Amino acid sequence: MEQLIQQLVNGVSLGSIYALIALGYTMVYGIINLINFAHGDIYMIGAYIGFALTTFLHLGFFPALILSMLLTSMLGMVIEKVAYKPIRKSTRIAALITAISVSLFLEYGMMYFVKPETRTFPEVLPNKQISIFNTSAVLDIKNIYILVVTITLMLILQYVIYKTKVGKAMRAVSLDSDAAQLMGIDINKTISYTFAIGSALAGAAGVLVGSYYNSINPLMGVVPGLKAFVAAVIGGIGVIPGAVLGGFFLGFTETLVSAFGGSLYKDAVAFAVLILVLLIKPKGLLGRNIREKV
Amino acid sequence: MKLINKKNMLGFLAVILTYAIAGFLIDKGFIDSYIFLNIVLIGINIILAVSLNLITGFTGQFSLGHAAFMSIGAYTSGILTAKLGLPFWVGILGAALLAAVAGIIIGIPTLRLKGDYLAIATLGFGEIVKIIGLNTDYIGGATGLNDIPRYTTWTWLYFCVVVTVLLISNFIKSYKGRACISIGEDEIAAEAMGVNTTYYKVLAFTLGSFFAGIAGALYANYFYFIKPDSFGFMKSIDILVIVVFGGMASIKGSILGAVLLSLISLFLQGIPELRMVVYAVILFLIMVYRPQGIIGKGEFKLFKKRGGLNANNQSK
Amino acid sequence: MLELQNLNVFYGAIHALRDVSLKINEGEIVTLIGANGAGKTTTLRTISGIEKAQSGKLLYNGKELNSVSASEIVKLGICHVPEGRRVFSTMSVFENLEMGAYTRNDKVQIKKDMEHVFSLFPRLLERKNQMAGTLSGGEQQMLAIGRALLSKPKLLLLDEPSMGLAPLVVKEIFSIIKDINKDGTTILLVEQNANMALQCADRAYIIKNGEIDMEGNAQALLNDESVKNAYLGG
Amino acid sequence: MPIIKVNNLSKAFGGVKAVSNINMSVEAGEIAGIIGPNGAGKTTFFNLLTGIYTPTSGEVIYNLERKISSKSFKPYKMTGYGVARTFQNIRLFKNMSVLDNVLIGCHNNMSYGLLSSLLHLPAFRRSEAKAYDEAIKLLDIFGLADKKDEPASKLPYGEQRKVEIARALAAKPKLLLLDEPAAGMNPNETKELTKLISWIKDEFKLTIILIEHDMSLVMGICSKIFVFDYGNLIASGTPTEVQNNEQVIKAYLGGE
Repeated sequence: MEQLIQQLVNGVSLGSIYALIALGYTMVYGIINLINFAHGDIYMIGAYIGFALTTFLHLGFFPALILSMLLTSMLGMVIEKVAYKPIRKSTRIAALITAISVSLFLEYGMMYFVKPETRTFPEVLPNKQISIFNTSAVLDIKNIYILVVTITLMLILQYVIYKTKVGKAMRAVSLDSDAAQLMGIDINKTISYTFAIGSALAGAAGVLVGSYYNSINPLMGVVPGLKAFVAAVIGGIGVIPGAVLGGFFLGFTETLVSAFGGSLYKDAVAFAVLILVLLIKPKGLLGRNIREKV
Repeated sequence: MKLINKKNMLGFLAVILTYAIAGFLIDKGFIDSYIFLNIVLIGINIILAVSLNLITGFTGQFSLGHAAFMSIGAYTSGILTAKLGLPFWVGILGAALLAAVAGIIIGIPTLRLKGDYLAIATLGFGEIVKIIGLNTDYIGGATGLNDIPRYTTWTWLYFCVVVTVLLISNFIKSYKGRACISIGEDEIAAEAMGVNTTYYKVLAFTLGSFFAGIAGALYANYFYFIKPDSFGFMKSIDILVIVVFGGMASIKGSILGAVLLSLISLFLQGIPELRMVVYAVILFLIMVYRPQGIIGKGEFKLFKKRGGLNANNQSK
Repeated sequence: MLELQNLNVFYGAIHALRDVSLKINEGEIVTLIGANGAGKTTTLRTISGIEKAQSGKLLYNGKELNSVSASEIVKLGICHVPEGRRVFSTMSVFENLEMGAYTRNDKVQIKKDMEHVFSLFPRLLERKNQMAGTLSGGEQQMLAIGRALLSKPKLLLLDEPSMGLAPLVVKEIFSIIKDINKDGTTILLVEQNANMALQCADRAYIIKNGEIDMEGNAQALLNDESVKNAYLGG
Repeated sequence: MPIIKVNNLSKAFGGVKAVSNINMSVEAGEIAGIIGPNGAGKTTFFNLLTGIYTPTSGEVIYNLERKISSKSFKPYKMTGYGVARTFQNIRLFKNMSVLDNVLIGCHNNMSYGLLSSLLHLPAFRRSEAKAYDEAIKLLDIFGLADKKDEPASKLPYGEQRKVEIARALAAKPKLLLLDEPAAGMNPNETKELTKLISWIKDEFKLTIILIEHDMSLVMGICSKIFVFDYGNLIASGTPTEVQNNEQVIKAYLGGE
């Protein structure tokens, strides 16, 4: 029982991280139909920026978080302009391989600059633990930070997407880019904004993970990147609430599997759940089915 | 329609001659073991690329899990030859059959999915296979399977490559192969002409996996040692890159692509720190400047413009 | 107001428009009719900047539009209501209309124009907060036109507004088109329903296999025997 | 004896009825035309006849002796039931040669095993040679034999339409469904096509149902016409009957 509660607490944090990364995946897919494999690496770079800011400039958690989000959002826009814009009209396979090449470039380019070894993230969050209901299960203050930051960011995102002009343009472009263009919406700018927002969320996730687990390395983005992507697909890729749902769903599933002694297989379970969901609902839990017109 | 004519007679002679000359050079030591190792890698990559081309290039089914079938083949042959001491031909055949069975098992449910979704499901399948490998003690878990006898000789390699290329080329020219190509071109029209698309997709998947299994066996029985990580997501991507680089739905392209990309990665070994960075840049340049591949035929279904975005019409 | 001079457009190898020339004067309703695949939609897409012409000139009030981006063209006062309506299905009716005013910043005037659109299409007001995808075909067409009106177009391009609609609804839409024209908006109407289009228009062009086949006064074409046979169903 | 019978057929998409309560039948050897404004449900109706959509209610029956009902329809089974079709927006296999396109039409009439496919055994050669001859014969009829090795996408529009019809005929259907065969053709091509359609009907002993906008084609060769509007069948009968039907004039010809 205590084990279970503990794992649920961990599940919330893990789910938050997945959800934040998954949001970026989903937004980018929604707008340009591209599986942006480099997204997990933006998260990694976000963590490194956070690391540099806190270690060398001795910034606190929040300034580091915000600066890191700013820088990753710029990185996201640059990647879109340099790498994805030239292939926007090409085929799915070419686009996918391009995304993978960007991912490799970021991973190994970063490795060249910061060296492959794991770095220790400074303790920027208060290290305090609270016992839950007088059991041995503990709630780390960090868990609360993660949850609060995640929820705040999601609320802001919700506001941006549904209430602002830019957000509405993003939705319009992802629903029907041709029609959006006819309304005078500048598609290139809108896509840039989408990358910026998605990348900022990934950057935030990077800083959160760095300060939670205290260790970062240049390949740290690969597995969470894939998992967040799985989460986005489970929720219904291109659907924003789907990414959040998928992220938490995957976070809980993984921690529960670990709780019942299957930690070695937890990654396999994530993928098995993915395949299962796709078989039952081919467009994800909240995705809409669109039939090809004959 | 004749089996033997002038053209394939010449081809036949060329195949025999290449085999004899290379065999002679290896025997006499003109081709040293380092060069031979690279020849083995090229051969294996040809089999993998041609077999994936059947699935992705011809039949239009986007797979990101081809390395998983290779790994099933590698472990099967490894177990059969190392643990059970059986001869190599049993290892190869077992590897191919088991990989084919895996192809059917994963094919039947997932082939209902299309495009990116299928790609993701096959990626997931590949990861599952890898994780199971990592956690199975009988085959060495994460440390891998050791002491596999080195049976892969020039003869075996050459034979397997030729058989793979020949059989898949033949298949493509049969009515079953035509049905597969028609699915890749237009699934709805193919169905309307009486093609049972599910059956042919599974068939292509199974055949492709069969040959990937053979590639796995050759790999295991050349390198003594295999571990699950060698057959991960990146390996699947490497194979896909060869297919796209060579040209979708072109067998010649896959062969050429396998040779060229193997050579590129050979040269990149000279700059170990920046190897992957340069590789990434090369990939990117290929995708931007030659997305149809070396021998590209034109717009295939997976080569179709992506959904509804006409954005960069306006960018000059 | 708008002039196309020897416009050529290709889709890959397909020569979709061949030396198309046409003219629209301020205040007119001009219709472009022709069979499926004749190049009607391509003509509109080229005017609104989604397709680019390989050769020829596209002049709007004397200004060349060939290299102007689609979003700039909207700002210049040309708005295109696409074939098949293309409303943003999971956005509300109100949000769809807001998207129409995307290029504008004059909030007060937008509000007034919004009210004007609601007065033209009272049914949209009733369904203001409904998802656009749940509207009927006719309502979606009204929304698509209303959305375009909110960009304050001087020239409105309409692509098959009658498509898939019941005769009564078609009548309603066409009478609104006439009203919009009376309010001072010039209209280029692409239609397959040649009869309806010719009755509503001042002048007409007939396009066939990417070439302008005939042009003239709409009433005259309506009575032309060859046009009757080919497009009016004999 | 009717070759096809449609009973109370309806299809709804998310509550919107695209086709509602259609009752009709077509006699063997007839050419029937379906007309109606864009979006009247004609193509949806074709998709119901070919198993692409399953009916919301009602059924379609082919071959009244064997009673093949729409309950057992699957798109890939239709050629086996003797029904082949073309598509409104031409769905050829673009990168395949003209010949290969037609050979795909022969798909159902070919059978040899996987081993023959892989090793090109005698069964392969026999079956392929036979199919090749049939395909060439069809291409000859359409005057396309000299273009057999060209990729289908390289052909002009009118010829692509013909290849699509040849491909459908290769499946040896009894009932041929043509979805706007004259779309995008000029009047001369249409005239030629009209002749061709009635010729192949006799030559191949077919029943043909076609959707068409071009009145000259429909009125010229159809013995029976069905008029769709807003998902309903509003009239049916001979060309003259339909042309004089008040309701039809109102709905289809735009009304006065």
